[in-house]
Amino acid sequence: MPGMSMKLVLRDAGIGIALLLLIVFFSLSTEHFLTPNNISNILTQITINLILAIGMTFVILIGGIDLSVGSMLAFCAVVAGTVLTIPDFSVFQAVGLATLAALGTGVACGFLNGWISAFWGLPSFIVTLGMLNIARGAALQVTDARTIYSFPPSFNAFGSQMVFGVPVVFLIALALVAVAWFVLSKTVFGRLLYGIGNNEEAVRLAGHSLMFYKVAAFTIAGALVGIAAMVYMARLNIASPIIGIGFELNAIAAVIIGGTSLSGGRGTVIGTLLGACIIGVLANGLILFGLSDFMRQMITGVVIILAVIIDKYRERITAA
Amino acid sequence: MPGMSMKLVLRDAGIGIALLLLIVFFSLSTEHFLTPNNISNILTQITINLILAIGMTFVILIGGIDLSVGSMLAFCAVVAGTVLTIPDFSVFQAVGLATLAALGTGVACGFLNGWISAFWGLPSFIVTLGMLNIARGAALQVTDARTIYSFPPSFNAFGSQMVFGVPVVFLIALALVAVAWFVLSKTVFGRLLYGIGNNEEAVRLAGHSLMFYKVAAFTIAGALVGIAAMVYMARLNIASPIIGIGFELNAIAAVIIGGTSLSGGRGTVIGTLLGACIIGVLANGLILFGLSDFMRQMITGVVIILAVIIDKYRERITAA
Amino acid sequence: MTHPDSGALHQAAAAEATRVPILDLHDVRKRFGGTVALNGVTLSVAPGEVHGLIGENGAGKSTLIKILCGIVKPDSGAIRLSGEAYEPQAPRDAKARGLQVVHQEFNLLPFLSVAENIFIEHLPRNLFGVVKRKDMNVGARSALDAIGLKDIDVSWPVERLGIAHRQLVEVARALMTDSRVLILDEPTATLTSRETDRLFTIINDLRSRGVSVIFVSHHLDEIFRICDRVTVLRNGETVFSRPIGETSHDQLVRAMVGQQLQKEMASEAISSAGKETVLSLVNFRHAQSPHVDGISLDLHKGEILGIAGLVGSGRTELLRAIFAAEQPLSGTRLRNGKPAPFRSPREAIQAGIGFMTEDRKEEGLIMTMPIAANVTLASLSSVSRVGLIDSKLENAMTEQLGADLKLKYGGPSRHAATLSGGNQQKVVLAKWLARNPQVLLLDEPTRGVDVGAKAEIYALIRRLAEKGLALLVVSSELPELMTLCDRIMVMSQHRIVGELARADFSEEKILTYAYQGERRHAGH
Amino acid sequence: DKPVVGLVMKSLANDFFKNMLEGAEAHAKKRGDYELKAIGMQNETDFESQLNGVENFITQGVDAIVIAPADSRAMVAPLKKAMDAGITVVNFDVSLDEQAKKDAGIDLAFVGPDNRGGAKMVGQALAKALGEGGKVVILEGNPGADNAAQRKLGFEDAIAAGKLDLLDSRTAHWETEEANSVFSTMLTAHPDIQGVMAANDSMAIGVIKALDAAGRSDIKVVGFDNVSAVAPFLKDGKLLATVDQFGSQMAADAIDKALEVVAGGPKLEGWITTNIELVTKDNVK
Ligand SMILES: Nc1ncnc2c1ncn2[C@@H]1O[C@H](COP(=O)(O)OP(=O)(O)OP(=O)(O)O)[C@@H](O)[C@H]1O
Ligand SMILES: Nc1ncnc2c1ncn2[C@@H]1O[C@H](COP(=O)(O)OP(=O)(O)OP(=O)(O)O)[C@@H](O)[C@H]1O
Ligand SMILES: [Mg+2]
Ligand SMILES: [Mg+2]
Repeated sequence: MPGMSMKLVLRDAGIGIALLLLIVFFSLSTEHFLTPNNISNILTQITINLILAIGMTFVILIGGIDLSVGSMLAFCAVVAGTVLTIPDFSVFQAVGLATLAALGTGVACGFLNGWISAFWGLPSFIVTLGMLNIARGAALQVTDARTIYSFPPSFNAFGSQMVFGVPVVFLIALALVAVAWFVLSKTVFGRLLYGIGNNEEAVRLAGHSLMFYKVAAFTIAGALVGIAAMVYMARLNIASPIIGIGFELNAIAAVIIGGTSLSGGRGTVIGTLLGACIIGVLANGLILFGLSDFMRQMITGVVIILAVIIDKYRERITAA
Repeated sequence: MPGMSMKLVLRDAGIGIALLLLIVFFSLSTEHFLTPNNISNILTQITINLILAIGMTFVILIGGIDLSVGSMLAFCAVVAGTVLTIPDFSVFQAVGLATLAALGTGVACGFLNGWISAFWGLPSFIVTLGMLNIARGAALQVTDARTIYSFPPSFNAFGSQMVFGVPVVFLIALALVAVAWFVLSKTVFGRLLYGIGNNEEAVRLAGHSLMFYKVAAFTIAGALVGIAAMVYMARLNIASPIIGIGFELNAIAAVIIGGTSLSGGRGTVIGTLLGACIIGVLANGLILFGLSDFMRQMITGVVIILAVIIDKYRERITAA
Repeated sequence: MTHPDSGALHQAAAAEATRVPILDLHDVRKRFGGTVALNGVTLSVAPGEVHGLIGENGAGKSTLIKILCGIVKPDSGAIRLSGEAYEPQAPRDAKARGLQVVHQEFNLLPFLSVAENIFIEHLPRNLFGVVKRKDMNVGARSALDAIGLKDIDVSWPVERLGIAHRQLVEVARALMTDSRVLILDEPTATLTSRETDRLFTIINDLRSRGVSVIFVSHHLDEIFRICDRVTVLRNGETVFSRPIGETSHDQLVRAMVGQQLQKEMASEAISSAGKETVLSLVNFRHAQSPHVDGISLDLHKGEILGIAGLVGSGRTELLRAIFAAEQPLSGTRLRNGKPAPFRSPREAIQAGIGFMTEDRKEEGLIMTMPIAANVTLASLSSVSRVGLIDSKLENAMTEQLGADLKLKYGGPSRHAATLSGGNQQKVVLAKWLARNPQVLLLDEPTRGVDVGAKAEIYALIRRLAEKGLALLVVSSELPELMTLCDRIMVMSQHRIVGELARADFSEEKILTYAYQGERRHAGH
Repeated sequence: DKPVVGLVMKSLANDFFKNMLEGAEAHAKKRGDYELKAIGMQNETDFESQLNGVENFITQGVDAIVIAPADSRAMVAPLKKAMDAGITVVNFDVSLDEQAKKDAGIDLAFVGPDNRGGAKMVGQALAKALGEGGKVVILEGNPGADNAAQRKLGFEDAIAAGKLDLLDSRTAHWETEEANSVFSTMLTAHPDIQGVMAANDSMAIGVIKALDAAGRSDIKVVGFDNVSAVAPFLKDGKLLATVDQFGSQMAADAIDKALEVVAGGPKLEGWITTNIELVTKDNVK
């Protein structure tokens, strides 16, 4: 029985072991890695990818994929940025309306992604690839390729706020993880998302509307992009139409390193959190370790693969 | 009976209808689209993506994906470029050895992709994402981020050679399509690749080695990257470590627009050819059409989605 | 339809059995986590022997077979093949040593052609590795003809086939390669008697060529018809292994369940069918139907209406159309006398209809999710409050239905994939019972369910009918329909060709109707 | 009818080239005696689409091609093809590689700024503020990009001239967010950084935000490009200096030169340098 529970812990830990190994390695090999300052740096750096990856988890769980999150981030940001710089509002009004604008834009794009792929039965890969281009083009068009800047100082201050050395934006992301975990594991809605990822036909024949759940998953991903856009703006105080290029790959990587199956139906948002941490720790640690840019890129590739190998190895051991 | 055969034609034509619509539209709306010169331009422009997409078809058919082709292209190119600029060789020797070097590099990377994912049972998404970083880092490292150039003039001339107005490099790609079509649809090897994409477990239970076929698919994709790298070098007369960024998405898009299922087991390389043509015609036609860059990007997104919708619509009609 | 007489062969087999057994298992054990699947199986198969392997759902038959073909490794025990030690590491090893298997769950390649599926192990090739398509198609054609599957084209993708046809394609595939031992895991579960007869002809032929066959079935009459010897597993143990002539039906049942079975099935049922029509179809034409006039029928409250027919006669299509899993072409569907133009299964379910599909793997179960999640899939609103799942309630419901259906399982949180085939089937049934429907459509409801559990399920269905549930039952097992139903309709070529009241039930009459449509069709 | 000028730029999704395009469009409207066709590329390293653009222009038979090459070597061959087709070609913004031009047997003038000189200029402004021995880091542009390489060389020139101490040099691929992350980490590793040289202003903004977050106001930052978003930072001293290349003027100048040749003027030769200017608190608009 103790062996049994040990196994269960190992199974849950999963990719956590790889993360732990990385942390131990960097703590021993670099001077500054485990300083409070650096930890809060890492947490800040993880935040945006983590928020995007939470939404991506919903989409991947139903067997879809969303390539458009990077472009949508830019689109949400420039729309919200435009609202935020309207001079007549008070800070409070401006930030409120900008948040609504970011969420609304994200929700609208996500809804379109979901609706088009569900209604026409198209692979979401292609639909969101289309949206990748559409949202980027739209972001460039509405701003005429210009960066929007000079947001209210208090908004910017919020972006670098700390609570006990933990960035507030990271706490927001963590809260979103908790909500997503709850929704996915405790609610009917979440149960059916898993079900669809596993066996769409069985769920349909049990009387559930696939359309609704598919559209919902993409819409949630869109809403999270909106939140990520606000965090981006608060942190960097700009909104540019060319931000977020390639962010989709990072978000997908976090989800998959975290153990969610790309074909859907299996995985947890806690895994996604760990996956995002691995990516963040790696990026930070390798710079502290002092590797050259090119070596760093190579090692990043190697470690990503090693992390999932460790996860697999753990699985083999616990299965035996 | 005539209705029946009509249906079959429609089914086979598939995405071809979307391509035809695009061609008709651009012919009517722009002046230069249907000129011999522009057609040979389009064919040249399609070539590299097409060659990469052929390899990608093999990988996607077995239910995998290869995100590393863009980075591998750069890596193959700089390795081959280094060989090509060794001064002591004759042109003939240099080009021969460079081709071997490009193929060898591609095959080695592709083999690694396949072997790691098959041996450890890892999702190829993650393994090739790792390789994306490794190959790019390696390309930058071996060249120290410098562009390699001044290849033999006759090699470069080959890159823009025409036969009856058709670029030779496109003919090479077309020959590769023919070979791939033959292999996939006529040989035991090809049928088993389809089989693995359909139901891996069933193929394993039928006594076949999954390992061999999976590794082979990725290795073929790698070899095609090597060929694409040579074409790239012949066309642009340089080999740079930063080429090919984002090429993987284009190659995957060509495959999927061409009707191959992202979950494997279904699709043809002829579809891939048509998918690559759609992407190429669209890029060329929209420029001729004179749209602003941002509008062009948005329209590209819309048309990609429309193309697959047309394909789906055709499927619904023929199914009825 | 003469059953092949195997008396002479029995003697030959008996003579051979004294020689070295071709396959010999000694005290094989296997556990999955906490579940003991095999707890000491000992089994010996002689050359040219047809060896029946029977046991309750979850007794360990499929696990034993997986061990034999190298998918699962045993924890302990010795296996000898032709006297030599045999430890297959992969399916390939088993094939190399001459073992062929038809698994209980399908292993086909849906988008490849029937011919390619049949030849998947050894696609005929020339020197350059090119598939000899003509040879392959001709070979596949004759393989299908041999098992009597004449009406399908070998170039069709398998996804177009119904479940029975798929089963036959699997059998045809296993027969492609010469083997020393052929293992068939419930091949007849989806077949009608016509196909079963053909399969038995083939088995007899193999036996006469010295091939050993291990045959798993829950139909004891089949065991008596075809087997030379029978082995009974109970809870993963061999409890009984005897020549067929030295045992009896009752003895086998006792050995399987460990007690005397009540004669539930034979008991004369009293119809509880009322007058009220709960579901009726008027000129209802399902998607594949070639007939403009479609199908008309009435289903009454508390009635159990059976639909018999040959494989491919369109029964599954009809049920799917009623349930709106696929849109019908034309015609009217009435629920309690009112038009019910459902657009999706959702609306059908809301109107009190349930539908248990024939293909549990593809349409019924979510294999990698917990059993409880599968049981409550169609009734999530009753185990949740404001969208939150009450897992206590959910587990209670699962345990309740599990007990009702005698489900053998590790616990509600185990994955459905860990269940034996028959127990999976029970989970699908439980999913619909959990909803308390007023009309239940059942497609092959006891596919792969053992005799004991079958009796339980029959009793349960009867009880439900008494409470007013109306059932439309499609089954390829005529005895099942005859035990269960108040009325049987016979389908052939997508139309209803005959109807029998309970008093007129007989296999002969049903089959006459079923074949009649076929002949008429052939005459065109 | 009017001569047609094909303008080939880099990514238009970028303030710098966007300004350049607008400058050119305004210029075309003002002069009114030529037709402007402009194309950009998808991203910085998308050499293909520039190549395709040049090929499309040759197909369309434009009179002149004015190009800011994505790669100083890759564009030589297609431009030779254009010249062989009788099209006037003017190279601006990034100079084509001398050796590559020689190998291809073409002679092409360059109209444009001195990236290396500009970087040295802004680097020296930083050196002056820090004094000898000041500890600095560089944030590089895309590895492999010609202007990134030039600017890095310019920074290194300034470091050598001002006897600064270079602690680390890393790429952030021209991007704000990446610069923010990379620089925060560099700051952890080297808390004693005194100055930062960013190869463009987008990265400088990321650096400034990282400094804000770390509460460090003692570190001086210089950038490059003078995008409008840095004006406030120049004013409040968070950005010490940047370099203006007058991009909006650059394309217009190059087009003028091209039209002169098309109209039968003499062939262009050598390096026709365009203005660059150091922008600081004192002269920011
Ligand atoms: N992968 C697995 N993990 C856990 N338990 C398993 C697994 N496979 C089988 N079992 C368990 O082993 C036991 C034997 O199952 P098996 O499939 O061999 O039964 P069976 O005799 O074929 O039954 P049926 O007649 O229903 O097909 C069952 O209790 C089943 O739940
Ligand atoms: N998509 C399809 N395309 C072509 N034919 C089909 C398709 N689906 C089903 N059929 C054919 O329609 C016929 C009726 O199938 P159906 O599954 O309803 O039969 P059934 O009586 O339930 O028999 P089974 O025992 O196979 O389930 C079969 O011959 C089947 O092959
Ligand atoms: Mg079984
Ligand atoms: Mg059926």
